[in-house]
Amino acid sequence: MNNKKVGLLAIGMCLLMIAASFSGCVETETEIEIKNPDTIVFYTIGDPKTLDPADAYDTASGEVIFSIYEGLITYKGADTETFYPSLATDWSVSNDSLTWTFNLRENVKFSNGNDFTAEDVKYSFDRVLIMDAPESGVSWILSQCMDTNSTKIIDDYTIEITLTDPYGGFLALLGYTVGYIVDKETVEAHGGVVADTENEWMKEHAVGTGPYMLDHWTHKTEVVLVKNENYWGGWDGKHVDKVVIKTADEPATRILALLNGDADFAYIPYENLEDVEGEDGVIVQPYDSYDVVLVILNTKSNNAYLAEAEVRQALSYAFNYQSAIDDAYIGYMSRLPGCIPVGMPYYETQNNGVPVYDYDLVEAEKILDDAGYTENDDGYRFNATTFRIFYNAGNAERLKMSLSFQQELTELGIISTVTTEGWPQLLHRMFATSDWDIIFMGWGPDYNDPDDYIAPFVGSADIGQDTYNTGWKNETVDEMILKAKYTTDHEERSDAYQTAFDIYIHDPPMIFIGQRQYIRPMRDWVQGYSYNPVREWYWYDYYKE
Amino acid sequence: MKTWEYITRRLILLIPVLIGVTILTFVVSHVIPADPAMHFAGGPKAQPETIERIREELHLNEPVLVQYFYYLNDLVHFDLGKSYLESRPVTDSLAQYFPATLELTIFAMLISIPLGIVGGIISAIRRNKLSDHITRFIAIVGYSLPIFWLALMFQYAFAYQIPILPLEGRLSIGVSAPPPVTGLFVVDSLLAGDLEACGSALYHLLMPAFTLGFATLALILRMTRSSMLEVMGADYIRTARAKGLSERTVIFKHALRNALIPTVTVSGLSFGALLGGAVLTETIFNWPGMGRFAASAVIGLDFNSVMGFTLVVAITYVLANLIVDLLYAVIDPRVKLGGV
Amino acid sequence: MLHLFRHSLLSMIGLALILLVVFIAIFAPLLIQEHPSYVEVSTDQGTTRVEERWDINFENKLLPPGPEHYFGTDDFGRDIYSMVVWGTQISLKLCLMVVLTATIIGVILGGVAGYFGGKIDEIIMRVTDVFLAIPYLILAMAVAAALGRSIENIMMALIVVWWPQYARLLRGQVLSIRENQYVEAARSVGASGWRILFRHILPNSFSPLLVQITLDLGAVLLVAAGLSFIGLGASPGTAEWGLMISMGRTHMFHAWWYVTFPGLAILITVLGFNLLGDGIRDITDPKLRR
Amino acid sequence: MNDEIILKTDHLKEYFPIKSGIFSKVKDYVRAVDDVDIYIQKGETLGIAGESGCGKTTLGRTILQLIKPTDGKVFFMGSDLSKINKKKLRKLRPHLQIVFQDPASSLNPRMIIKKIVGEPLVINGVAKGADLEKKVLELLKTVGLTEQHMYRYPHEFSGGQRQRIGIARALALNPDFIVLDEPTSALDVSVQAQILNLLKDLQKRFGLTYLFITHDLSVINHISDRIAIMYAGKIVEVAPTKDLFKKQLHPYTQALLSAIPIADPNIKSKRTHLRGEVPSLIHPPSGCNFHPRCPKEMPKCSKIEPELKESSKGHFVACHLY
Amino acid sequence: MQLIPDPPGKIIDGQIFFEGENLLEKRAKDMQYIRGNEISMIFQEPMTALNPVYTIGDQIAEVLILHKAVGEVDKKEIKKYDIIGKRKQKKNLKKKSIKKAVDSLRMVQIPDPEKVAEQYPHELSGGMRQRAMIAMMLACNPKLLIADEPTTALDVTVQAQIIDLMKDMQRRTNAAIWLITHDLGVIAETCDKVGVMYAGYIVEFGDVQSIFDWPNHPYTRGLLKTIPKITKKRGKLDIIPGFVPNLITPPSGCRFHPRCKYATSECKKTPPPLVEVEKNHFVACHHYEDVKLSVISKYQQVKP
Repeated sequence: MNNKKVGLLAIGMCLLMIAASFSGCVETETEIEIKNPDTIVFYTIGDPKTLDPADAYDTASGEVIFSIYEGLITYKGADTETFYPSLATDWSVSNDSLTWTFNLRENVKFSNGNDFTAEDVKYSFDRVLIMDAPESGVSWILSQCMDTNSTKIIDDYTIEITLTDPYGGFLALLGYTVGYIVDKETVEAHGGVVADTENEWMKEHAVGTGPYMLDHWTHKTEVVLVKNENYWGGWDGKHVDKVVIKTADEPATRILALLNGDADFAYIPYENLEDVEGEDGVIVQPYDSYDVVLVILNTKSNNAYLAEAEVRQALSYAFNYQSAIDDAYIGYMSRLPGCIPVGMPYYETQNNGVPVYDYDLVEAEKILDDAGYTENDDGYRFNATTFRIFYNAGNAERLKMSLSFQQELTELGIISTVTTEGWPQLLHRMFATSDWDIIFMGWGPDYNDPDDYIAPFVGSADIGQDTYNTGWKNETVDEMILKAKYTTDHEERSDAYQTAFDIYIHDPPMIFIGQRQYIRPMRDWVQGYSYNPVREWYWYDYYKE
Repeated sequence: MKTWEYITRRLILLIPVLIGVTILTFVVSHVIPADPAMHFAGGPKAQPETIERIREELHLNEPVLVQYFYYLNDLVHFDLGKSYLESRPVTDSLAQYFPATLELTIFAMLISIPLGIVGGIISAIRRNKLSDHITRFIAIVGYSLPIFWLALMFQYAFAYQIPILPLEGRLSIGVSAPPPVTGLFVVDSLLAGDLEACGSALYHLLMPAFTLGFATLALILRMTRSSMLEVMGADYIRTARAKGLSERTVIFKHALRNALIPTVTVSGLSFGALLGGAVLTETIFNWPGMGRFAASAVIGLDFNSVMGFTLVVAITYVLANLIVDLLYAVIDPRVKLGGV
Repeated sequence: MLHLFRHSLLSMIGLALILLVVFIAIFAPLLIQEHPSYVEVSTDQGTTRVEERWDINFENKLLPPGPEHYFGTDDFGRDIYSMVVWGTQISLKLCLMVVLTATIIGVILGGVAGYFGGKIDEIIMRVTDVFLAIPYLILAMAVAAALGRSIENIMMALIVVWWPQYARLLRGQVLSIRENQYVEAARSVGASGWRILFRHILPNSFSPLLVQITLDLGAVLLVAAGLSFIGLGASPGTAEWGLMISMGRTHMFHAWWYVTFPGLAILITVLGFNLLGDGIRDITDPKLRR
Repeated sequence: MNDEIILKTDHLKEYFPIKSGIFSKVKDYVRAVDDVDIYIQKGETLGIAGESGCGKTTLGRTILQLIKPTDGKVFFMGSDLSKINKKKLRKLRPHLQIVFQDPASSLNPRMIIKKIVGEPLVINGVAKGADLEKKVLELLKTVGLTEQHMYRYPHEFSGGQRQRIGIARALALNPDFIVLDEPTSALDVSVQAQILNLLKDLQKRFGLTYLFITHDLSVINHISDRIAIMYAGKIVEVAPTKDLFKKQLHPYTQALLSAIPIADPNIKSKRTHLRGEVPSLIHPPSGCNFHPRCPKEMPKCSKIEPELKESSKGHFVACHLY
Repeated sequence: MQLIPDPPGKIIDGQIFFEGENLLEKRAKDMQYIRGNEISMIFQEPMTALNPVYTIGDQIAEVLILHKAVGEVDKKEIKKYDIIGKRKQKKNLKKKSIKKAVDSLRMVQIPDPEKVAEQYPHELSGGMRQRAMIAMMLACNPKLLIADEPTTALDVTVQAQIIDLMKDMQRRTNAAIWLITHDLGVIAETCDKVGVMYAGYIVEFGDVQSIFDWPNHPYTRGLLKTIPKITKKRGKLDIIPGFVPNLITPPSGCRFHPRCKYATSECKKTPPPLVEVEKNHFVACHHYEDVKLSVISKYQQVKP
């Protein structure tokens, strides 16, 4: 064996390995047959936190609970406006909007064979209120207008709910998982209801009236649902027997699963959409959402410059919105005019939905120069103070926006650092320290009302808001928010929002970036899919063909 | 010293180590300015009362030392606290993830150790021949490769381009897990007589186990090769030849058993490396084991989980080394248990 | 020394690779197409540190390799070739710092433990036992997570993880070298403990230490890359190889160059260290030199 | 040679503990040196002979305080070495030196000869710089090496040369007393003779006192004035060399001497055969620890330990026969 | 025995005759048959020469199974794939050969041979190990036993036992013994013939008596004189000046010449041939006559 041969061999091996790894740019595959025709497989990222409807507040948990449990009312298809009967066949409301009467569906059985009655309804609502899920705190949704005296059993199939306060969104609450009905007998057999304590059994097990029942849930692996033979809606028509929701952390895994047909749906990050777009058998369809993308600014930071409105205005001009849309969200985002997302009621009160700020470095410079924050000899403003930008670890879009924003700030003569931190660390920083200036954030809807956006964003801590601890406060804005919340008059509400907008937009506590779109890449053999932002993933509707 | 005496002694010595491990991880996890209570309570949307209540429950308002004693007290009662990423007791999580990692690690060893030994022998007896150079080169590349890169490449090559192996997971879709006895799917499915599940489990194990074991394979190959070379020069090999034994008998009977002694040690040590490597391998192959759990716990600063995980890994690792030492005494009669 | 390598082709290759990497690291500023700029920033602690910045230009994002960009560009439009070359310096600095610091700590503690024995030995060894009972990637993960994401913190984490190995190695060496008669000879002429440790024992444990150091330089690089991969690596925007792989892995299917070149850089460097370490081992270990 | 006693041991004992059990309790001891009384006169050579594992090397080290004795005393020029503190001991060190058995391991492979030989001088602050170099050279010349050897490493030397270096190091501080621990057993016969001659020369020149430890009785015969025979940690017989070779009293000594093959085919020796082998030092036999192998064993041998008694002038023996 | 590994060692030239056959021309298979069976070998360090992981009994039984096939397995009776049968046979065979091994241990006077057969080498003392080694090598009654420094690692009292044992065994088995040693005492006591080697060459060869009485080579002479003897008077030892040369660059001509007081220019150039100076006494020296004379003169001085 001479030395030359070894050398050649070594180089050969190297090349071979690289070639083997990357040669596959040429597609040779033909049409794939439908894989697992009786099963829907969804590859996603998050594991559910709990299967208990009284406890669930995160998307991943909702995805599962929506198909196992049912509420009194429901939605259909993509329609978010209309309430359809579910466990209640019909309902009526008193004139003072306080007392609601529901007639319940008869002959409904839980998946374990127990009968569904009014008893279960009362038990479920009271359970949410008594248990008051300490970890998620989701019970606030019901406790806004209900207490344990609210629900009254009229007879086995009639129930009456008396609200503590009139509330326009009451039916919408019942459509959320927290209003879903559990089997009293099952819960009582497994720990019952203990005040301020979660039911550990219910977290891992589920017995509901919905079309599917839980086969098993293996944490960080999969949730498998199988059809509930007792389902009152029946199994005529086209449905699948089984639903598999798989958890996969690596995007590559989910991409490959979708491409080779193992997955029918897959969660794919924005920057990877191009890997599946245009591939045979894959549909990439965006849907509008109310998920907003924000940058919060700390007005009580130990970097005192952020207390100045001009500085925050300048920062709003320094943000490259188009680049965020095109490069971070690959085009799947639209501009956000103010607190209220486009599409939601009253969004037009915000400059008719046209954003006030645009990317304009010249304007930003002018504002800063006028305010006296000129560049020093080294070309730095603010005496070379460092602006600290943060985002939560693992968020690729926010990373892109942060680094790009940092570069814009450098252009402006502002020094900045970008740091990524884990959630608990970032929360601690945000709420317990003043060691932050700029954090990239997001917000999703709890229910379809502008109050869910404007109040936490620009309402001050004095009215129990300021969710992001920006320290921003304006008394008029606070007043307008409260006014809008407790009025039912459209005009009045509209005016209040407009007044608030005109104030906060020129003294912005945050940079309003955009509303991102949901993308649900899926195989083209999946039929019956429709996107409903309030109740995603209703597996009963889907089938494969 | 009797074997049981030795084992007891080692197990007793394990206690201070484990206490040390808890102190170490506890210190590490409390250096960091984070607010688990708020995170627990659901982030910015959480109600202040909820946060305060959780803080109380977790004794977060107490001094660190007091917190540590709470932790130790719970630990004695086999309570490792609650994972706030999974919102269930850490012990439950570990009970689920540990067998998966154990299965993966065991199979990684089952693949890497025999292959490594065989490769090492071939390399040693064909010293400086072509096959020696090839095996050595593969070995040295083997432990120079970032394991996650290797995993991604394997996945891309064998699950996508040439789809002969499953992409991820422990079982195929449609195959249900066998009733849990040990938590190792291969064993459980055999116990249940479910050959389909067993086959599926093995099929899914192949790629991740090989990826995980590749570096170990390389290590064992090198170790076997060099100890084999050393042993082949020993006097008793000369004696064996002088007895007129065939070369085969000399190598496989007289040389191999002696050469395996250092290999056993390396295997024990590599167990730790495998547990560490499992973090990366499991993440990529979507293996629901402790490694992936730990990775997400570390990222999410779920320190109860991290501490529980570290404790279990430390116990496993130390026990593995104990087993190796016992094995050592079996292979090498000269070894007396109890020598420090 | 050099002539000893002649007998082993593989270690020659290793030496060549390392020389190449060191050359690249030294002359990086002359080799690259795009240069980072530097900004002095202040930290929470009130200190300042210099950060490196690479120009972002989304218009150039994910360009394939070509004459303009030898290794293509990343998703920020930055030149991968320049960053990989630049990363050589960062990576070498990282592994050298980690291994040398760990060695110094380990050598002192291990030497003291081994030579003086008794209670000091007990304490030091029990502490190393604790550290060694946790696989190092896992411990490094925990420490890195606690310290936050930056190269300096990764270094700290790896040092915390790495020193016990050296303490253990050195203690073993000391215990075996202590048996040599020259140590006894030194004692019989009245040499003090420290003198024996530094003049007689440490110089003689140099070769196994050197082998270990060389091999560990590669190992450290791999673990650092692993940390980056999980998401605990350098702060974003740094030209660190592990971070580049970590960021590039989501683009693996449509921009193969993004992960490949930093990956190859790691492979070549680690391979070089391993081949070299093996070579040194073969040279210094008379048992294998037949 | 005069009658002044330069070194004396008094019930010297060196036990090494053996730990075992769950809590590493000391279960037993290796009785390497068990109750040894010897004395050495100024200028003489006392040979300690015995088979491997009998504790003779440990005895040498214990005398030099390289190992702390478990019990007993060592008097050197009047002071008790086992009692004095470290500082005083260090002061006395120059007077007591040792030459080791294995010249390969007794020289630090990473030091050049100049450093090795000069180290004692540097440590004790005897010489520095050019003076040091001169002294080292002088020492090297004394042991038959030259200037060119000064800057080489130990591995560049042959076994015999290395042993010369070891001797040079021992001589550096002008000692009075040197323990020679099997200095020739690792050497070729032809080289052994050179070293033995050198040692004899040096003794004459510097008036040295030697404690010569060896297993080779022909060597000890050649170099010693008196011989002590050691068996299983104990001294069984001490006598002037001539006396011992003329008449051995202890059965063990008799067997030992008769077992030596003589390099002369004309002399056919008559052997005393010993049964069995050297006993372990952990559980030595009761009474006289030679009794299980002794051809002249008596009933009391297994019960009572014999004392070392003077049977004729200067001839001591520990046996119930006398 | 062709046990030197190749590489690095290689037999460059020459022939080895054993019972009239040249061993170097034998095939590997035949050599394996000869080794241990017809020629066997004992090594210096019984600790390292015995495999530490097998019992003494196993190791002896192995040779027996290999060469003597104790109670030959009847291969015809067992079908090819009858694994159980084979295993049974094998077990039987092993049992028998272990019994034989115990016998041979008893032969070398090992007390309690049954127990020793079950022990591992490290559990035995040096003398016992060497006995076991001898038992192993004599188990097949070889015609030639090569003993490479068999007693060097042992104490004198044990050495004496082993030498006696070897003599005894020789008487019983009638094997030829080839003893390699540096200890002239052992040679004088045990050997019939002796060859003296210096730096790769046999410099003198002959009957033990004549070599010790009339050494004809200056090296042999020096060697005999340098040894301190119990029987001799004390005084300064004669020495051979200089050091043993290394074999990579040996001195030219007669390899002993740099240390030889008789050396002339001729010695530097030509290596001396081995010549028979008297019956059964060979010497390789250009000046053996001078050496002889000086020895005689010395003797005359001693015994006037």
